[in-house]
Amino acid sequence: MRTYVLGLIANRLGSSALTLLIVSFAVFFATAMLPGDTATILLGQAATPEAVAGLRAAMHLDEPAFLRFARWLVGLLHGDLGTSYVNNVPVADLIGTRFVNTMRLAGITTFFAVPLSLALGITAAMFRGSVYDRVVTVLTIGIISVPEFMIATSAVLLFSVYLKWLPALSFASDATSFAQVLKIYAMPVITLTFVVSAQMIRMTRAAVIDTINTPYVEAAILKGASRWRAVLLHALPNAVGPIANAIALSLSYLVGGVIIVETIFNYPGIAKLMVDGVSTRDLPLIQSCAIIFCVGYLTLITFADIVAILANPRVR
Amino acid sequence: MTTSTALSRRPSYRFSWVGMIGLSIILFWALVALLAPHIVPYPVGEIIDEDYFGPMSGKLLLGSDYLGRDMLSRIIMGARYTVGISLAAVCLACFSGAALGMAAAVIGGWFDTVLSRLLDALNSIPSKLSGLVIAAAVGSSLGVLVVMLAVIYTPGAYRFARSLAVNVNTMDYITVARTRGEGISYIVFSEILPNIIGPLLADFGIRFVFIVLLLSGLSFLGLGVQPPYADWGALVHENIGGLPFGAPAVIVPSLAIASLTISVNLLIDNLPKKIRDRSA
Amino acid sequence: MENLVEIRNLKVEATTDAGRRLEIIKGIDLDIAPGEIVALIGESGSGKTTIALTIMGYARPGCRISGGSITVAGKNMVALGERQRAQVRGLEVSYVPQSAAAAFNPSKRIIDQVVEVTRIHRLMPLAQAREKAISLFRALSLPDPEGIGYRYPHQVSGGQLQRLAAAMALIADPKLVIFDEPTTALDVTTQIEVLRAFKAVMKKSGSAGVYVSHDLAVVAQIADRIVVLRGGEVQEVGNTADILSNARHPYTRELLSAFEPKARGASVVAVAESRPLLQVSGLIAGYGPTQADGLPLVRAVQEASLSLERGRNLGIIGESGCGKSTLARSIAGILPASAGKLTLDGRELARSARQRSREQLRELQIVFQHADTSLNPAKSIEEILGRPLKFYHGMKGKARDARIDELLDMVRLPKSLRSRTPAELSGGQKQRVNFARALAAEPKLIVCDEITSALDTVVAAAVIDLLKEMQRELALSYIFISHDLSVVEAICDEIVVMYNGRKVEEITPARSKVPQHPYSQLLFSSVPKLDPGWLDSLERDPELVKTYVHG
Amino acid sequence: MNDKITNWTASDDAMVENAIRRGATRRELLTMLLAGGAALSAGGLVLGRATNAVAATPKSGGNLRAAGWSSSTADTLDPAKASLSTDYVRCCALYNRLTFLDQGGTVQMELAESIKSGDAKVWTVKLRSGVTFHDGKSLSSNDVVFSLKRHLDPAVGSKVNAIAKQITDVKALDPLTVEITLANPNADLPTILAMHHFMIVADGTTDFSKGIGTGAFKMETFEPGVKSIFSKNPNYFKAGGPHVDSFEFFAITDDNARINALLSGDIHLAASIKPRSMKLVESQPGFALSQTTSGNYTDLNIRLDLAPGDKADFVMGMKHLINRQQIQKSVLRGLAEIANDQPVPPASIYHNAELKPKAFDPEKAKFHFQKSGLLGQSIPMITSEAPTSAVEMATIVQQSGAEIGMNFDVQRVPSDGYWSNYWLKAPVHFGNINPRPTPDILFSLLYASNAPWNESQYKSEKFDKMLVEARGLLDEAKRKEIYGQMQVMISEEAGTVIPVFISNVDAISANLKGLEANPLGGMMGYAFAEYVWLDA
Repeated sequence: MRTYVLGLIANRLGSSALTLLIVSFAVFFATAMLPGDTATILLGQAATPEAVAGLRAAMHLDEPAFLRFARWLVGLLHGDLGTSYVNNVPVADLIGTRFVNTMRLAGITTFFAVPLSLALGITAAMFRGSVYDRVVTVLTIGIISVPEFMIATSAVLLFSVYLKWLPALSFASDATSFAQVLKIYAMPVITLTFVVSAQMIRMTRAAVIDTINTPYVEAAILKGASRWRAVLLHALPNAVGPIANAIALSLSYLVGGVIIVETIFNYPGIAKLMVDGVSTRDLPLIQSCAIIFCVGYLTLITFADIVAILANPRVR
Repeated sequence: MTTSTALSRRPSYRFSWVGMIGLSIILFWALVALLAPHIVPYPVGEIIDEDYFGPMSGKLLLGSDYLGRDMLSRIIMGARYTVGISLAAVCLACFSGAALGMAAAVIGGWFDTVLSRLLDALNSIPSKLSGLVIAAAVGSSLGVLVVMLAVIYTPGAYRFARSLAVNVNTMDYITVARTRGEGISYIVFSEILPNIIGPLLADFGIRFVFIVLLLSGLSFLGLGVQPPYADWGALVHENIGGLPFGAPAVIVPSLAIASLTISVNLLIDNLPKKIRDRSA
Repeated sequence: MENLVEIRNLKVEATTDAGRRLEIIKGIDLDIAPGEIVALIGESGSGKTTIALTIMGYARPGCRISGGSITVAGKNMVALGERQRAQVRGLEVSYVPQSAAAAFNPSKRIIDQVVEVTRIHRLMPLAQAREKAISLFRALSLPDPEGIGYRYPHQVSGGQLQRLAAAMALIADPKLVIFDEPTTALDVTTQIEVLRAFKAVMKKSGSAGVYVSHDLAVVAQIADRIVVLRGGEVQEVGNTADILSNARHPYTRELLSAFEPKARGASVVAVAESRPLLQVSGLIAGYGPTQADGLPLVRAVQEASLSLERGRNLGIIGESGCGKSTLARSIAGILPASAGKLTLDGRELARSARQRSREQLRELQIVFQHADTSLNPAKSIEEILGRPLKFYHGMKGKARDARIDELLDMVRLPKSLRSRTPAELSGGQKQRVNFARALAAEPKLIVCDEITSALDTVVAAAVIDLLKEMQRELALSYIFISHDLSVVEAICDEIVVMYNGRKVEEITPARSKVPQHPYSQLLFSSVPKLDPGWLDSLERDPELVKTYVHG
Repeated sequence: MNDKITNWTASDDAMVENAIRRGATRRELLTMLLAGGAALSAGGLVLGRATNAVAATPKSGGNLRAAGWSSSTADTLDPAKASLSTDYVRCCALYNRLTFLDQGGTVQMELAESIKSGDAKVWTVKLRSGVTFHDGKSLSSNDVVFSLKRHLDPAVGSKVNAIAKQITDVKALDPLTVEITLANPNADLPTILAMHHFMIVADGTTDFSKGIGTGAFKMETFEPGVKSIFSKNPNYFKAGGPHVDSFEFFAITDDNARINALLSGDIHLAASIKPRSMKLVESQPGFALSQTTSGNYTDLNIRLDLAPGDKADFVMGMKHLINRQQIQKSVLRGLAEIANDQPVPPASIYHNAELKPKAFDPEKAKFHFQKSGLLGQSIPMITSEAPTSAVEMATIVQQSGAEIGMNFDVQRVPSDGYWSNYWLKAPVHFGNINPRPTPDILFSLLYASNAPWNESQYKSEKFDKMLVEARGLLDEAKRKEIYGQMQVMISEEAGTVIPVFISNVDAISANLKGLEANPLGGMMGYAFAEYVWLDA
């Protein structure tokens, strides 16, 4: 059995590796399609032909793109993300702190969003059809249909400009004490929780409802179990698979999807880094970011799958 | 039970009032979108108001935007783009996603594996960023926008449809169809699709919301509909400066978006049910 | 002494998706004395399960107890609030579900679920509860009583699960245990073990029981009193003996008559040439990765050889896991055989359906056990029947409509069903449609895989009659796969007994009904008889049981 | 801006500011205001706003936090590469130039003690003595030679490579004297050297991540695309030195976010806010707007060498079709001065005041389009968020075009890559030109036949001759006259439609003092950190 599970997991990891490769190629071709090259863009208004030529030469941009990509890929296998075209800093250094920031933001958001979503989703499922349920369902839709920047800006206006409770910007570096971390992260976390939770709530609700109408839950109730016991101890464990999957998908958004939040709260994360990369055609940077997003996504999905596998004794 | 078969069975439908409301709002916006050019009070690009972020008034029913253009006209025209683009994109995404997903489930084997990996890869790149890259590469005309949004949301639809189809695929009636010698397309569209259409529609609804949002998200990144026109998301964004004054220029389009997305989902959650009433 | 359970004028109503209320239990009176075992018998939809559940104050979603009273040990379950009801459930009244396989939570260890009642009602410390559970396992003659509880539901066989479910119900020494078709899903040989176990523990515990079933023979073995139900109304009540010997109510007689052995009239279709219609030789089929020798890892069918002449019927009998369904599937080409030769009407058949010609596919049809999974729930009956007509015979419009009516008529279904979906049909009706679809292809051979085992006895009997009739009219041949001997005897000219993937014996009822092979004997002897004394009097060679019964 | 004053626009503010710069007396100002129709009581108010910079005594100490509007991983501390406002701000904090321009636009000496030349061709620069770099090394002529020569090396990728080309030789005569030789005489060299890119770095510097300069601040941390923190340079050569102890600078790209950060007290200065945001800042007490009317402009470029621009009438039509007043009033909310299709701003002493802007006259435009035979055709017009307000301007042109049956197909393209892919390339597109200190630089960068950024491909030998001639002249009056003619030529012949000069508006919190306007751009020509102080 144990080996079987390990087999399954190995299988997942294998396919993830394949996906990674596909992504790196896709990203390469996408970026290769981008018009304009780094040198021209760096020089901006000052892009006189000779200046461009000079800079290109200085940046080894005159080599064929595929060669550069291949070199980068090989480097990647040795754990080297390459060097940024734009400022000759190792991409790893550029990403380093920002990656940590992104992870921290994602982590804190998860810490609040997931329990909240689960609670709402499960209760909504338990009292299916009730007023409470309807309110929750409509609200979730309502909330996801408000543009992200709208939520963020409103939050800032309310909490920072008028109430002056929280800072309008969140500088990861200022976080010294725990209290401060809360203060600094409050705003982006609130925004992201709004953005991310809705889908998790919906899926949780659906998954739990599926398992509530099963004979074994009925059996539990006929054993005299309370509704709560029946749902939490009998329905929920069997809904873990789909719920984990939904959560993973939603959380993957927190890795690369938070560009708007990063912009509005001036939070230095990788999403913004990649946007910079795109606008400066800094291929190594773009590719590295893309790979990171992909890895993040795959890790979450794979993790979800593994959870599902472990939660289900039949395949265990 | 044969007793009840005697009495006539004209198929009757049950349609909850919630669904009704949803439908009517959608129809309203659809109508607005269709008639837009004929009902706009002012040209979309024309600057009428000296002031900006003007309040609601008899002259400008929904006030003016950051340039002093008539908000009502802009929202009416915006309906065209938001409704049009999102609908087109979501249809494209859900259709291709579902088709591929079901095919993958039915055919299985390497076809399934490769396709799943490929779309996983596509899915793993954050939507806004891929949007940014695509738009930077091929510009952002309407066509490109629709295709882009569709491409971005196909993997999700695929994942979902596939997971549903896999379960249906194990049913005996699929085996029966196979042993009858039916082809893939028949099995996919005639045997599987009718059984998962419900969940697919629900997925369609939520995906529609996401696309409307991504559209506004893209406007934040400076992509989207060409001026002087703008989709609702873009309207919210370009007028967000009016938020502190509660200017209708920012409130109204937000409400428009909410009303549309919510009603789409209300409708889909409460689609008219054909009454299958078996006595006993 | 006053009764443990007193049901007075019980009414239960269900809400249809049209929002219309309709009464599914129409005023029932029922008494159960302490220690008495009462059987509720009737076909599906007769409301027997619904009634049983109301005793626990429980109604399935969409249903509600709309009238009457149910007094259990002095408490009126109808009047009680949800909390107080929960106090009764599991403690005073407990429930053994129809399919233990479904009723056990797949993600939790069995022992935890068995002792859960004691946790819920805080009866005893965990350790003590576990010991009690283990002693019950022993009483229910389960193998490895100490260890079995620590497995997961999917790791034990159906028969064992059924007994574990009983243990779960008995752990709190309830005054009343409700058995809901507890043995329907089991093989006959296993069924005996389970029934015996139940009977023993019930006697020991002295608690009363409600035994819900559609199988008179089984009920006869265990019940003191029988209540015959139909359409939510009591048809007849009486002591087991009386009911069996002199039933007054016509419906009861109908039930009984389903048990009279119907001999297969010698095949009416005079077949001039005796060229075999289907020949199977040395067929090997199974699952799992292919091994070096080109054969699958798990071989469900080993070296099976059959021959069937036109107009005659072949029965394949055996218990779950004996490979009979696998055999059927590989004949149909659904699961391509990995070795062996198939010829249909002289022409060789490709092993995989994919390689077979449309004509060959048409000539050999298969009908599955579960009508509700083999009919597409999203399609109307006419679509379901119309497809093969169009697919094989290119029929369209009027012609097709006419043919669909014909088919419905053939299988004795009213035309008015055309526009309905399977969900709106009863089990029997579904199975008829399922069969009609096969007929639509105008096949030479129909493989019937357990097509009656999901049906009530009466309905099943009717379907069998239909099959015979069709055969007379259309010169069909059947391969009839079942675990139910009586059904097979009723229709087949030859009977193949399968065990563990191998064909152990071939019997021709016309000539001799006495099986030679020990397993066949065991199998034949295990079929319950209407005689109440049958179970107790039945002698079985323990050696045989050890070798062949794995329930 | 202030409800007491009815028809008072921000451009009037600008006028007052300019007047103050030119040294007008209080009496003159008041008469001006009255002419402007403002009540006396209000006059004081406005003056209060415009002059708060000039008065008051500096306080020292405090941590200055300011936000620019653009920043990326391309951020650099190499003055030669500096391209974004944020780069300029950082460089100004870290380095010094030989000269700089004061708010009046006149040249002042910074690292140079004097810059002299007899023929405007060979220049002698005397350096200030006792100036030290942050690492303690003292400034010598070699540093200057190195710093200037860098711009000639293509591999460096200097932004001013084109301008620097006229420098044929730089050599150190002694530790504190440098001799610069030009290809042709150019009287503007002192002004040219005041450009940000010509900042002086230490000899032989290759790694610029340390930001070692002679400037008012030392670099503490520098994270490209995130933020940079500076600390006061204790031994700064200028008397008084910077007032604040430390200075933190970063960019908030989203306009609203930037303002909200200011309003919530997170920052003291939000640079270059959109006109549409002024209402908000004004509605909040304790905040002010600082306006700079520099030479920045967004222009509509019609390439004369491609259709439709090859038809002179089309160009003329466009110049009449563009509604300058509306752009000034609606798009820029008055934060602009009407321009007359030529790049020399009114603040400049060389500005040709006789040259009047073309009136908005759709009929006339229609006539010209008719003549060019393009009326009723669809003309693609490329715009983007990249050039300030270009999208709004495009829609306005589009609208007035629609009214006379001229149909413009406005194509907004992503701002990233705009400069490399569309600017200078598309037949009809928008551009944005940052302020340049002298007409000579403007003309040689933008309008000379061989100009690197000849936006409309304007080619005129006469113009080129005049340019060279004027460059060499040391006689101011003569130069002014020639430049005047050249401005006329541009506005009549070139394909660049320059509707307005855009004022830059920085929003500041009231306790930020000492901020003045500067012709080199907003934030005191990006050098504000050195001059401002924080009032408790």
